[in-house]
Amino acid sequence: MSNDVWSVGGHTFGSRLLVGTGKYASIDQTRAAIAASGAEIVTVALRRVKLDRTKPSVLDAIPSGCTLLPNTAGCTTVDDAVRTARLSRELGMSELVKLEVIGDERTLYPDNAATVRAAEILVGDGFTVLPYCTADVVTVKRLCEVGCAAVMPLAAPIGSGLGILNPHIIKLILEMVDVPVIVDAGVGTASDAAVAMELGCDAVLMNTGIAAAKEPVLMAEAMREAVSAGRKAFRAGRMPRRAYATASSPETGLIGDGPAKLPNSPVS
Amino acid sequence: MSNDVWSVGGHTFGSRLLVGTGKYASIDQTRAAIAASGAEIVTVALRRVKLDRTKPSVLDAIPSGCTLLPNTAGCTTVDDAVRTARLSRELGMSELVKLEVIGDERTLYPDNAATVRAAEILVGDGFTVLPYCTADVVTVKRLCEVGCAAVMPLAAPIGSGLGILNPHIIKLILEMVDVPVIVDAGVGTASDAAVAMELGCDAVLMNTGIAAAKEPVLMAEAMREAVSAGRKAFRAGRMPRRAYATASSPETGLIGDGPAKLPNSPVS
Amino acid sequence: MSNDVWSVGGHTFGSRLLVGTGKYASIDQTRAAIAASGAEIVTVALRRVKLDRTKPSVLDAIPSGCTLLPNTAGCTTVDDAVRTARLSRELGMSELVKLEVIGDERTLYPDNAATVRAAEILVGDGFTVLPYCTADVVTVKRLCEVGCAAVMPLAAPIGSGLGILNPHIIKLILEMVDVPVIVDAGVGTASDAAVAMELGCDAVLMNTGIAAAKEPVLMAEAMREAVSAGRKAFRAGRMPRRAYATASSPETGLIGDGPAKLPNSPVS
Amino acid sequence: MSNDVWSVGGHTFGSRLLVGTGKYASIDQTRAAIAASGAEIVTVALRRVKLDRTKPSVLDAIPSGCTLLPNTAGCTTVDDAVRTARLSRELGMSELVKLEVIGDERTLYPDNAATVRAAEILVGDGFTVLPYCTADVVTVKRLCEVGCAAVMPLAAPIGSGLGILNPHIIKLILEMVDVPVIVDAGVGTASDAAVAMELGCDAVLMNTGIAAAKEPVLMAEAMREAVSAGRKAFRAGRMPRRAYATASSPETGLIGDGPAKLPNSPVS
Amino acid sequence: MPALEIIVNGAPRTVAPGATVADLLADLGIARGRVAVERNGAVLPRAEHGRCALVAGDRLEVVAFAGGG
Amino acid sequence: MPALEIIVNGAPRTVAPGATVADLLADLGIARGRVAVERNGAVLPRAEHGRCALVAGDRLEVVAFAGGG
Amino acid sequence: MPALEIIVNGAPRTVAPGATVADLLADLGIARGRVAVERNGAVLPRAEHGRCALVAGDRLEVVAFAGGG
Amino acid sequence: MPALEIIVNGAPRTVAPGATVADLLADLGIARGRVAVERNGAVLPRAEHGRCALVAGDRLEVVAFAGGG
Repeated sequence: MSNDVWSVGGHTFGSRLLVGTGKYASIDQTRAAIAASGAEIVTVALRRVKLDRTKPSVLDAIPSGCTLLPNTAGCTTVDDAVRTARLSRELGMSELVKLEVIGDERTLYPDNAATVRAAEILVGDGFTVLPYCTADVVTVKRLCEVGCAAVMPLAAPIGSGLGILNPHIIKLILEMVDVPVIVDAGVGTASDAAVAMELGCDAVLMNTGIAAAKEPVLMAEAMREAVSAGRKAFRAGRMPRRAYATASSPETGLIGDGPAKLPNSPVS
Repeated sequence: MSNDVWSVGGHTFGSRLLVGTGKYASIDQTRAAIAASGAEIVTVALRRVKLDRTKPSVLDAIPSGCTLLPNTAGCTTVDDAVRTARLSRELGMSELVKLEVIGDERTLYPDNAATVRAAEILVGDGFTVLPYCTADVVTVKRLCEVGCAAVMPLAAPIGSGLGILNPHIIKLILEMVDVPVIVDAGVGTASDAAVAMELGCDAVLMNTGIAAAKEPVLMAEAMREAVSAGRKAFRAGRMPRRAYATASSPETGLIGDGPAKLPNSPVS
Repeated sequence: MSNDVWSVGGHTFGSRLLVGTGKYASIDQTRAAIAASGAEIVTVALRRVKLDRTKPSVLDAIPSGCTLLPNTAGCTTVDDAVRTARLSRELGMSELVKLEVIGDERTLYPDNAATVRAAEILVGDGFTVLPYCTADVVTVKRLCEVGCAAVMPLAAPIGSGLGILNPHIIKLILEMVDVPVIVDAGVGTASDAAVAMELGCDAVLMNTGIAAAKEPVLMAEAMREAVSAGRKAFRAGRMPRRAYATASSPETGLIGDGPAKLPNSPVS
Repeated sequence: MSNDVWSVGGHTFGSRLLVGTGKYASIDQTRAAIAASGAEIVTVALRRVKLDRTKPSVLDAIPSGCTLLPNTAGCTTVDDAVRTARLSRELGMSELVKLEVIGDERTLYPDNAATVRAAEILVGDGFTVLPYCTADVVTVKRLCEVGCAAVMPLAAPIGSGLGILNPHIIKLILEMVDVPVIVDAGVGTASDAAVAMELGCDAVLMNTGIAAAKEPVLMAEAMREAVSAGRKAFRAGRMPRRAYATASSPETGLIGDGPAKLPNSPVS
Repeated sequence: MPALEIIVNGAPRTVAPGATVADLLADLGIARGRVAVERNGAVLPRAEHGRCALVAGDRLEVVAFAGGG
Repeated sequence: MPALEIIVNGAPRTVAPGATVADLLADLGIARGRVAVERNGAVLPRAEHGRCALVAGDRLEVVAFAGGG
Repeated sequence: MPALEIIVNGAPRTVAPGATVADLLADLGIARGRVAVERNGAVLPRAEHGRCALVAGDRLEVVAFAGGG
Repeated sequence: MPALEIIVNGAPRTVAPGATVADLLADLGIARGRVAVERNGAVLPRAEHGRCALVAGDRLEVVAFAGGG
């Protein structure tokens, strides 16, 4: 079990939970939640520095061993996303980028077509691109064709907590691509994360599901365990579903007057 | 967190996963799976000894610290269930019993009315009764009235692995009773267990979900983590579900020519 | 198609929608909704006459061809239910009774055990008993054993509109009994009624789903069509579910330069 | 009610069920199923004539009042789709086209980006374009921007019969666009169609759901009723969902010794 | 002869000696066609309403159909 | 004058010099009412079938409606 | 004195006159630590196995724990 | 020589003639370790901050990491 690792862009990870750093009440809470999550990849955003005052950097909240995954969140054009990615690389000294090109404000749905174009540019530019996209088989194919290192289909709208709204399409995507599939967005509670992993996803990325819980640090721990549990359940191979009950043991040997008439213990 | 314990019949437990001992390939596998599950309560059945040969006892598979929970599985009458419980007490030196009175062979659904009568007799007899029942609010009320120490509604037919078929009714039961609610039967994979705990159940009992996985020991570990994850998620208080996306950070500070036009990083 | 009828207690019906008469804004609305529903069986309750004033009777709302199905709604004991049924028979000149023995106030869940006892008495008394019960296979078996003419498992709590919360158990019941299975309670909208019929139920009984709609008469019409649609879909035998898409026509004959390279029209 | 019509591209329709003509056993069955469906819009494909023999045309199966909706099924490039649409217009004497540009063979998922480009060309060419697309809010926005007369998001893969896999996203789309939303592909049985209409869709298009039923003509009738039922339920405004039961009538007036102790008839 | 005390639908009521159930219903202004009567726990068939004389302490239920589901 | 080589629905075919599209369709036994013709990538309106003389190398698509969804 | 006929776990068995439950278990090769015994429908506590003499017609259940859920 | 007008993070700003990007950051009190700079649409590598003299009309973006998901 100790060697159930996964890789993206030449990096290898033991944890299959990626976490964001937005929406926390404080840097301290961010730090505690990341630590509790056990995440080895942590997303950050890029924004203009406030020119007038200094405040603690989000980087202070991230354990030293973690891999930074800068995003292009908020970008709505190919150009903005590419420029943002390049600035992030300059800042983070790493070629990893979570590519987001948003196409709709209310749902924060990606503009898949623009995302494919931006991905192509960034891959050409040497980036390891992890694109946020809808769970659309054709978009996912295109993203792979242009050289993305993983695909990150959304499970539900960003920050909605609605869970895996369409598990079937996630399964179709898993059967179709060779790169890691990371469910990104929509996970609201631990069982959602477990479901994603049981489908066979390589990892799960979340932020609001942890940060907007009443107790984020405890939820981070829950998510860590849920991702691990779901992964192990996937590897262990779940029992087949059956329409009827099935008793467990030989159906003899119960107490009773004549020939044993009761089955042995049916199991729960 | 270390003190998130629960109690039944005067016993206190840290683990919220109860496991059965049926359907394993061997005593060694049983032992390894129980150990991996971290369970502190382990169910066993009672049956006539084979008079002709000795074989290893299921007890050899159960870690010494565990609490035995004998069941009356396979019994179909009040009388058989009561006699079986009494024999189990004689064997196990404990007053705990998982009461099952089966009313239908194909679904292994309990006979709720007979279960209530048997429970009443056994409570009068000094037993700590944990009855298997359907998720029926009236039956659950009756079981509490006659003094059961917990209620164990089924999530789906025994051995079916169909998961929590009706979460709503489990919630109604949780709001209604003061004793622990233990989901018994139907859990097929890790996320099912997490869902049960997120609903607010006190514990989950399973057997086939572990024993009939392709790799039972790995699944036992998955279940241990899933129960813990679901419990922590319940305690942490999940984020509210939202129909639309919600960006995370102040919607200013993005790169761009004029007034910042892009929101900061919406979180996943 | 014209002869897709069903029978209960020696009566034969073409409509598979049974409707209640409670909760309407007026007798006129009740009348219009019943007419629009096409129902041939209409439930009524029994209560003490107000001694001080006369008001229009619910009977004025019921088309003359309809069969009255008095209920014992609100009764919480075997005795009350039996007395109510007998008074209803005296009033209605019919042996039909919808038996309800309520066991929990908040959920209006039936007391299944008391329902079985009351059913036994009423059957012995010559009634045609249609009992409201939970979707519990053992209770349903007992109700059949004591001679009920149909069983009426709830789909969700009375007046909740939550739909068919556990279709699997309804299917198990259908496979198990010979009398008509009528889903009673919980239907909130047209598709819920269609789902019940597609499972193979013989009929659906509803009241709040129609009466609490914004436009009850239009909803009554919707329910009539939905029950009919669901029944026809059940009889027609739905297509098998498939994980992948399937094109419809021969995969040749598309325009293009060389050998036809496109499939003919895949169908939606 | 008689005036609950809808319009697309200047045509007005009473029926909200659109049907395909593929996969039937015979022209006679096609004709009977279309008639039973009550559809006023019927899709057809375009393919090369067989040069060696004459066979009955699919057009013989289509009632004279129906509007033909030629599709570009099977096309995988913008160019093929545009050429196919133009040939269809020449054949059908109508500007309507169901635009499909397929991007993946196994799932028959559309290439949304290519679909947008083809739609733009065809709209410029005077077509009334009804594009098949994924349920992706951004694609749908683009299709509206280039002038499509409706959008036709898939509910599940073509020919899969899996039903409305993600109702939430259909609702988001409905809130977002002004043109008709027609669910296309995935409907497997009557309740699926009703669900689509209850969400607020303007119409439903299906083919395999009818043609691959055991009795297609009966299923066509079921679908006609289900679409109508779902539409009426949407217009009627369904009752609110409630977690608990709600009794219907004044809670007084039951028989009993003292003050009336039982509620009047709770309704189902 | 004193008036009789009886219970009708859970409330005390006084009727004249010798009054029948039919008399009571008439008194109450109730059309007999649409009510049923239970006397001391047993249904009193309509045909006997005119014959059945009330007795002190009788417990009557007079019921009709109402809207319900 | 030699016969012309053209492509019809992806397959090579020979037609007489001077033959029109209408001639070809007649040759093929195809009722013109229910087919549409594309010539070298552009729709050839029905009205022109009789006027349009085929040229060597022409690529024709002759199509009709078929069952589809 | 003749042997006694008893029923053990649903099957007939013969034991010597005067034999106790403990004797029977020893005969059957069963370690007493892990079985419980019911005699004629009532549990026979372990402490009494050595004292309880079997009687013709006794119905015994000799049970142990087994795997179950 | 007059001061230069430039745009920093979308807002106009004046810097002294000859000032470099490093000078500007120092002026703004920004630790160079945690920011990146884009000049006229292209990233300006950190190594060049001290060498790159600002020119009138320059558009700079000075950015840092922030919490995000």
